[in-house]
Order: sequence, then structure tokens, then C-alpha cells
Amino acid sequence: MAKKSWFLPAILGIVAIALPPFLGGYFQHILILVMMWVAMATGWNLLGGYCGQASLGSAAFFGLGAYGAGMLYLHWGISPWWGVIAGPLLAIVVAIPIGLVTFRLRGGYFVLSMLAVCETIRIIFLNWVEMSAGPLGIVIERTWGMEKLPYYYMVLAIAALSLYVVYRLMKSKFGYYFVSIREDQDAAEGLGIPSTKYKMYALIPCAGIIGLAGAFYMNYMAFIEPNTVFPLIISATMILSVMLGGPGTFWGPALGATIFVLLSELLRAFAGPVIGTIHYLIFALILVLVIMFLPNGIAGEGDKIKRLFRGKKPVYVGGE
Amino acid sequence: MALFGQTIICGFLMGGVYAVIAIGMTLILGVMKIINIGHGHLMMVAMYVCFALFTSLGLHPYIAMFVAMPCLFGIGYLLQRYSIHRVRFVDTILPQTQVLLTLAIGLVFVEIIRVIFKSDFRSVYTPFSSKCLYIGDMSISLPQLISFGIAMAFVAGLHILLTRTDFGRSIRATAQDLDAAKYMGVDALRVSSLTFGLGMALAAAGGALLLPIFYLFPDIGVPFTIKALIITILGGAGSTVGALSGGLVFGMAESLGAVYWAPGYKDVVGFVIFLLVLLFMPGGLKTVIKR
Amino acid sequence: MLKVNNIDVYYGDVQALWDISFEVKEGEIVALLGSNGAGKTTTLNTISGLLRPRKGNIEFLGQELTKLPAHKMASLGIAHVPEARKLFPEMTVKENLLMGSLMPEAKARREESMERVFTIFPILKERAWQAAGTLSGGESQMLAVGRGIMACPKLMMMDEPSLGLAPFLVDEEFKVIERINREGITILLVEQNVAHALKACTRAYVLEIGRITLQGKGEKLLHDKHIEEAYLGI
Amino acid sequence: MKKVKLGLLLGLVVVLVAAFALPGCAPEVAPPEEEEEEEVPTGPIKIGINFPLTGAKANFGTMDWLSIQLAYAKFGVEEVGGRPIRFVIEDNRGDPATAKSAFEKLATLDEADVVLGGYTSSCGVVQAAAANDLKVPFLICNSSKDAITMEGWEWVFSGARVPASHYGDNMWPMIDEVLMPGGVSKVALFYEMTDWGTSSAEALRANFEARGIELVYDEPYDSDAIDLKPMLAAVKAAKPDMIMAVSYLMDASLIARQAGELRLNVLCFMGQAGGYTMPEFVVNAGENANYILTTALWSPFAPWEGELAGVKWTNQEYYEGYLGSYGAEPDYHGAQGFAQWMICLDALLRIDAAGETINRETIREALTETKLMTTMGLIEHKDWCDDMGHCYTNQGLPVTYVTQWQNLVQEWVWPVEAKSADYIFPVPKWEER
Repeated sequence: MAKKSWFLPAILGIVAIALPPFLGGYFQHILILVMMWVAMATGWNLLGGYCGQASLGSAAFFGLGAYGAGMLYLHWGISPWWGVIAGPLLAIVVAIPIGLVTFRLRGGYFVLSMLAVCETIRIIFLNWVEMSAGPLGIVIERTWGMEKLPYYYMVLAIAALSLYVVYRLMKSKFGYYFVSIREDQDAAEGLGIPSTKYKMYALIPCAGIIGLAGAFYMNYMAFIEPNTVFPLIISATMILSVMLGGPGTFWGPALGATIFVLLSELLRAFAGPVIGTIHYLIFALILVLVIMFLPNGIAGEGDKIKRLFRGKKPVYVGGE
Repeated sequence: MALFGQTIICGFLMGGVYAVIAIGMTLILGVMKIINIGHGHLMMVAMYVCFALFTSLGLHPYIAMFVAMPCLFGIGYLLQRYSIHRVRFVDTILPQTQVLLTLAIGLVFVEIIRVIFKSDFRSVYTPFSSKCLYIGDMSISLPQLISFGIAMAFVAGLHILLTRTDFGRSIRATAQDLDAAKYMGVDALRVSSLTFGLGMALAAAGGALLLPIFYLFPDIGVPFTIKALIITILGGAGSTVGALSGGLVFGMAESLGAVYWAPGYKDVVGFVIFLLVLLFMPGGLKTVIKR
Repeated sequence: MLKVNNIDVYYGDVQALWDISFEVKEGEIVALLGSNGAGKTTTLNTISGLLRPRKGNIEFLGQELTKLPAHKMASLGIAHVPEARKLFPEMTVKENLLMGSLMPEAKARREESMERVFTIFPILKERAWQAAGTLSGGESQMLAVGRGIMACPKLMMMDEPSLGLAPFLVDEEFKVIERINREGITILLVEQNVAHALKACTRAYVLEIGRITLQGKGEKLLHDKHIEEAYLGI
Repeated sequence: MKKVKLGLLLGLVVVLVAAFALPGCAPEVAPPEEEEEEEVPTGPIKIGINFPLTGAKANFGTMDWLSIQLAYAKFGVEEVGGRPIRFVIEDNRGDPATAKSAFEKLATLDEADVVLGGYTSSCGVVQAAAANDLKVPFLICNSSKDAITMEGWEWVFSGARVPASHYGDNMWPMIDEVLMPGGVSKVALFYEMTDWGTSSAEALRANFEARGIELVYDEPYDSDAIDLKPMLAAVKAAKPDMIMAVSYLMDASLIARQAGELRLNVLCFMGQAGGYTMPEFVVNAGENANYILTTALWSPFAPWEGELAGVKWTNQEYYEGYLGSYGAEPDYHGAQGFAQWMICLDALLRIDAAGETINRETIREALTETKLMTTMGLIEHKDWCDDMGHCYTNQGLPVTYVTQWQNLVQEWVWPVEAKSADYIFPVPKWEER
């Protein structure tokens, strides 16, 4: 964390702002997806990577964000851009009771309970036709047609905002509490850190960020239905992006999401015609190998700053 | 009354098949504390083995089962020994790395099967598949009844294995205290690999029992993984009797939910049970039965 | 019988043991003493193969132990009666005992060993069908020792057998340890209860912050100035 | 640390400012992509193909693509106006975001002149929206979602696909003339919980109610369900005269089997196309398929025939051609794929005949005038509204009809003018078969 640490972000920022106008529509589209996943992976990392509450149901927040935007249009004809406020709000409002219930569970059981919660929400949105239009989904009118740049800068702002939120949180005392809960919840509670409360403090921005990405998805894709915004694969993609980049690192999730989106698109669109239908098999195999051999991701394994608060890692000395 | 009776029968018979699938899960989750999200996917692989034997040699799935089980046992053994076990004790930030690994392994198996068998729907339909017994207005599906019988045999067999043999006791001991089991001379890696294999073989049995009454495509696994997880948690991880009772209760709940609530919300019943059990009865049904 | 030669042990990057060496001869009761955190359990876990020394080696009956996996120790004849009992709580008393005799030799003498355990600890026979998790502290300790006996070991390593026991049970415990020793099992005893241990043992080593600071015959150490001040509170 | 914070804050401000300032000036920044009007393109005519070729939906996407290839070979037209026809294939895995990526690539990187695609509703609608934005003519093959052609998207053409709420159009005369006089007054409706199922159900519900038929059971179900018996038991308890089921392939088979097991006796069991018309249905449902009536968009013996590019064709030829080439029976999805290539080729030929340059704009214009006999019947792109208040753009309406499984063969029973067998109504009880 020396002086040069702002240098790279600044260059990346300048490239991210200045480059896209010179790219074709297809590449702009891919970059939009990249930024969307950067925001989502960064959001997930706050709860999963820093606070240690890996959730396999974060697609719930994505879907709620998307529906927060979509339902505005569906019921009241309000522009889904207001979903940028309504989406995260809905995600947070629903996340609070979810968190209060599921944070009582630990480790694997927390993972599973979030999966169950997400599936339940999906089924409710699918069946409750009056509320969400059910499987008919919501189709909206897109604001900008062929033009991708407005969408791109919008999602770039969302990604930057999520990075900024996470950065500020992790620099504050919250960050310290999050990491101590991850490292040893009992010890953290012993030190007087109310774990459920601080998990909620991690969950709320996490749900908000992912919900914001969801609201953007609604506006950009112009169509949502429960099975496309709540599936397990979205939750899994968030986690796998973070895994790839490095959980509990600041830049890792963004890096992971970028690689994840680019790699899958590269295999599908450019290698696909050559290797045929096995492109997704190769993708899945790469995932297995990454999890097996780089369990802390590229950023996590790559450098020595393995944990942000390394000194706080509990060490065992002597007997027990 | 006929409706209620029919609902109960359907739930009960389905629950028996669920129990076999879940019993493999309870072994893996309860004994090795591994959450295997790939469970349903590996069951799917077993179903394709049975399907291939049915189309090439005409073997009925109930017979092909005895080929599929060793196959899956081998796959499970190798997976645990060379892949999942590796990750378990690696120092990672996410303790759930292993969960994600099984998820990714599941994806790989789905894609492999897809490359070999394509995404087409398959089924093993024999006239026998629709044979029924009738009690008044209620029908009992004969293949489901047979499945139920075989399921009970597996549950009983596994129960005996776990309580009456040194190997079974070693499995349970490893689950309860890994270090102490090592002091006793238990080779934990070998035991866990064999257990994983055994769990997979049981999933294979469940798949084979399911094949004549259901259908098959590469993405069939996920709902079954979820069902097996719910049942395992409901019954109490690591308990055969728990998995059996959990399976029956779950089958019944699904069936009642479809009739008296709405077919679309049926799965919510399972999830609600799952969350309630996790929160208020962490030991599952097992603890109630023991009392 | 057991020779520990100059081992250094680390937890991650933190060194826990410095240059530990000691020896246990056949038929002895050797005590490893020290206060909480001195590294006694670490030493036992290293012998058991759960931890690996970064330097030095361990020999048992002339065989190198440091390269063997933990589960091989039992087949060599080393029984580890661990700290905090480490029973299998959801298994019955009888099943716990059976778990002690997995190795072929011990398995062959299973019935006989079981009788032996039941004569030493009659209470376990009464509780045979009870889940181990429901036993009292004293009973758990008996079961842990009984499980060790079931292995028909050459060397039994006992980790804090008196921890958390009522005073009269501690006396009982040490009687049992001496009895087992008389029946031909060499014992390596790790204890915080220095007074009792020194009375019972043949020889003793004192560990302080990961180093051996004192060693000698039990009786002799009982009157050592340092021991009296630091451990016996005289 | 202070400096880092400052740097980050500054960066953020720059990003935010840029995010809101740049969209305004973006049109100037982005280089105009249109080529000069006068230049006559000489490269190949690029046909984009955007289907799920891998993933869970691959079987139907592949069937579409194979049928398009079959049609391409059948009509033998390899170049139009001196420009060779080239297919550019994109696999979308059935995932909407990927479908959009694929469409973007086809439109901008590969510069496709026209795109054929759309299997699931969610992919179809996303592709259609992209097509309209990017101004690329898009022919939807299967996606049945009503809304796809209800948004007024002028670059989107329905071709041979049928909007979900019109799958049963030709069933109503049969209900009026045969079933209702035959004693049908109570109907049990259940449908799979998808866009297609829900839209179909809406149309069916309205039409049943308009006829005074009581809906004694009306529920969606989860198409992944393993055991549909509880639902069927509830249906049985509601004592309907007729069952109206909207199901896809495998749940249709399961429902037929389990209805048989439960001896769910009704005067008639009517399926809504989908699973009940597919060749696999009879394989998986066996004897239980018999007597099941179903609305159909297509069957191998629909008497459609015609001539395109000087090549005569019949519907049966397509069926046999597919069976011969790929060793499997096609269903209506494949027929739609085949028809779609006919529509596309017809448009290309008409442009060429008029002496115009083939580009996206002329293809769009040609497609609006499509009036062509295809394997799905006569397809005519028109703008029209139905009695449910749905207004469609560029929407054809293939003829639907009613078929019945008799002795494991799907027979055309309604309208009677083109029948291949007489309908059987009421159907025998399960015990008496």
C-alpha cells in the first residue's frame, strides 16, 4: 500500500473512460458486461471475501434490483432508470430480514440457506403473476437504441461506486470488524464485536451494489423474467469471479470478473467455431483447476499481501 | 378422501426414492462435512450409464444399477482422493472453497455428458413403467413400489454397515473427531475417499430407481441436489434413519403442497422446511427420533 | 524405546518447540511436565504425526517416525490418549472401545482386551450402551484410557489425564496409570499436575516455553528448588 | 494513506463526471459506421445464426440449425446477385445475456445482413430488441412470446413462429361444434410455468369463459416436477369433463403416463401443441398417448407444398429429408427453422429480381412484403390486432389444427376438410383400453 498504489487505478480509470468510444459496438457490449460483473463481484466480495459469509444466493439481490426497476415500469409506467434507486432499495429491504435469519447459521449451512432463500424468491416471482408478471417477464423500451456509450458510462460509474464503497468501508473500523468476524467469529464476539450486526453492515452495501447492477441489467437488456435474473448460475458466476481474482482482496474480484467474462466470451465466440460444442466444457475444466490450484485467486496467491490484515490473523502458539 | 389417500401414497412412494438419493448425501455431508453440490449431477451420470446399458444391451435399470453403482463408486473415490480432499485443508480465505469445487466439478460432468449424449431428453419407458395396483379409487404405481422396496433395502444395508462393522464405525468416528480417529489408526483419506465413493454409489442407485419413472437430460441434477440437501438437513446429517424419515416427510410435504396449496409453490414448502429446521432444530429429525 | 532427537516444530511461521530431545525406555513412566502453553501437547502431536518437525527426528523401536502418516502410529504400537478426551461422542461406550482395536493384532485380542478394560473400569461395563457424549468427566477419562488399552499398545501417550477431574478421582487415575504400567505398557505422560506426576513417574522432563529446562528422576525433581517455586507453590 | 484516498476520490469524480457528461457528446466521438451509400457490396451475403447449440436447450436450437441447413441444400441457392451466401454461426447457450453478446457480434463484427435465431422466449425478446436497436433484420424461429412482435419493432419479423396466445386458434371451432354438444362443460386447465404456458393459458382461459365453460381447476405447475401425480389427483378430484394441458415435451409424457396410472377419466384430453405434438412424446408416453387430442402447428402430413427458387417442395419431403439426413424425427421447431430459411431466401431472391442491392434495409423492406407458402403453411407478414387487444407488427399467422394420437400415430382430425382420420370423442375410459 505504498504511493504507487493510486497510479495503476488512475491509469485503468483513464483507459476505461477514454478507450470505449473508439471500439465497435460488440466490444462496447462486452465491456458493459465486464463492468457489470466487476460491480457485482466487488459487492459480493464485501460480504463473502472480507466478512467471510460466502453466499450462494446473491442472485436474489440481482433479481430484486432488476425487478425493483422493472416493476416501476410494469405497475406505474415510471421510467426504469428510477430503478437505480428503487432496485437497490428493494434489494436492501428484502436483504435485511434475510440476513437476520440466515446469519444465525455458519459456514456451509449459511451457503445453503442463502441458496434456499434465493430459490424461494425465484419461485415467488414466478408464481405471483399480479406482482411481477410471473414468467411473462417485463419488457421495457430502451432509452438509447444503437448507442452503447451512455450505458457503458453508467455501468462504469456503478463499478467505480462499488469499488469506492468497498474501499472506504474496508479503510474504516468496519473493515477491521469484518475481517475479524471472518477470521474467528467466536473470538470476535469475545472481543465484543456483535457479529450479526456487523454482518448486516456488510450485507446491506453488498445487496445494494448487486441490486444496482440488477437495475442496470433491466435497463440495458430491456427484458427480465425470474429464470434469467434469479438462477443459481448468476450467484455462482459472482463467486467464481471472486475466486478467480482473489477473495478478500481489493482488486481481485474486479480482475476476476474481467477475466471471467472475457474468457467465457473468448471461448464461446472465437474458439467456439474451432473447437465446437466443447467450449463450455473447457471453461468448466478451467474453473475446476483454478479452484484446486489457486484457491485464493490470482491476486490472493500472486502477491504477499495475502490478507489485508495479516497481523490480525490468529496465530497458535505453544500448546493449544 | 380418495384425494387425500392418493396424495399420501404419492408422497410416500416418492419419498422412498428421495431417501436413497439423500442417503448418499447424508453420508457425505454428515460424515465428511462436505457439501456436495455436484451430487445430483453425479446421479445424472449414473442415470446415463443405466440408459446406455438399456439402449445397447436392453438391461432394465434395476439390473443396470449394479453396473452404475461401481462406476460411480470409482468416480467418487477418485474425485475425493485427488480433487476435493486436496482443497479441504488448504489455507484459504473462503472456507467454502470445497462447496464451489463440487459445483464446478458438477458443471464439468454435465458438459461431458452433453458432449457424449447431447441435450436430448431420454427416457427408459417400458410398459411395466405404468403398471399400477388399485385400491378402490387410489392407484399405487408398481415400479415406484418396487423402487421403494429397493430403497428400504439400501437404507437397511447402510445402517448395518455403519453400526455393525469396523469400516462403518471408522466412517462415523472420522466424522465425529478426525484427530482421534487418526490416533486410532484410521487412514482418514482412505476412509473419506471410500465414503465419498459409497455416497456416490448410493446416488447412482437412486438415479437408477428414478429412471423408469422419470426422464433424463444432462441438466437434471440441480433439483435433486437441492432435494437431497433439504432431506439431509431435515433428517439430521449423518443419520440413515434420519435420511429415511426426512425423505418420507419431504415427499409427503411436496405432495400435500402440490394438492392443497399450488403445484407451482410446491418447492417453496421444501425450502421453508429447510430453513426452519436449520434454525430451530439443527440436529434434524434424528434428534426427535432418538428421544 | 522412543527417542526424540533435537526437534524444532512450527505452527505456520511461529516456532513452538526448540530443540527438544528426550527418551522413553521400555517399562518406564516418563512424565513431560510444564505449565499451560509450554508445548507439551505439541510434542505429543508431533510424535503422533499430526505435526511435522522442521528439524530433528523421532525414533520408535529403531524406526523413523517423522516420515510416517499419523494413522500408521497405531499399527506400530503407539496409543495416544488425547487431551480433552476426544471420544466419539455419538457412538456408544462399547463402540468407542471397539474403535480402539482396529489394528489386526489388537483386533485378534478384542474380546480379551474388552474384559480387561471392564475389570479395570467396572463402571464402563454398566454404561456399555450409553452414548459416550453423555458420560461424566471421570467416566469419559476412563473410557479414553480404556480405548487406549484396547489397542494393546507398547507405548501409551497420555495427555493430561487428570485435567478437570475431582481430587479423589485424580488419585484413582494415577493408580490406574501405575497399574497399566505394571501390566507391561510403557507410558509417556503429559501433566500439569506436577506433584502427582512426579510421584508416579520414573523420570521426568520439564518444558518451559517450548524448551526442555530440567530433567531427571521423578523423586529427585520433586525436591528441586525451581520446581518447588514454579509448580508446587512451596 | 491520505494521498491514496485523494487519488481515489479524484478518480471517482472524473469517472462520475465522465459518466454523465460523455453520453451527451458521444455521437460525435463515435465514428459513424455506415458506409457510403453508392458503394455496391461485393462480399458474401452474411446470414447470422443465433441459436442455443450447447447448453440445456441445445436439442431444439440444433434442430433449427439443421433444418435451416437442410432447406439451404434443398433449394440449392448458393449465391444471390453474384454474391455467395455465407452462414455465420453463434451459439448463445440459451442465456439471454449471451444471446445479446452473440447478436452484437453478428451485427457489428461479422456485419451480418440478416439474422435467424430465437429459441427460448427470453433469448428471442433480447435478440429482437437488439435487432431493432442495431437495425438488422431478424427472423424469429421459435420464441413464442407474444410481446416480441407487440413492441412495434420494425426490424423484427415473426416468420413462421406463432404467438403463444394463438397456439390453439383452430381448436375453438372444434370445441363449439363437437366437444360442447358432446357434453363438455367443465374444464381443468393446467400449464407449465413459462412465458409460453402462461400466455397460452391467458388466451385459453378467456376463450373458455367466453363460451360459458367452467374452469374447475386452473393452476400453473413447475415443469421440472418429478411427480405430477399429486396435481393430477387434484385435477381428478375436481371432476372435469375435459383437460386442457399446456406442457412441454417431458412433462407432457409424464402427465400422459401418470394420468393413465391414476385412471383420470375425462371426455377428452386436449394438449396445447408443445410436448403433445412431438415425436418423442409417443416414445416416452407409450400407449398412454392414445386418444390424446392436441392442437398442432405442424405435423408431417400437413398438405403444404409449393415452389421456391424453381424447386418444388412438399411438407412431407422436409420430414423425410430430416429423418433421412439426421436419423431423427423433426417437430414443429424444425419445420419453423426450415420455413424461416424459405422466407429469408424468398426475400433475397425478390430483392435481386427487383434489381436492388442486397443490404439490411432492402432485406427489411422485402420481408415486410413476404407472402409465401412454407412448411408451416402460408406466411404473410402483416400488422394486425386480435380480440385480446394484442397488436402485432410483422406477424404472420400459420394455420393451426387439431390432431389426435391414434394407435401411436398422430392423425389430423380437425378441420375435417384436411383430415387424415376421424376424431374419436368421447375417448374410452382408461380401464377399457
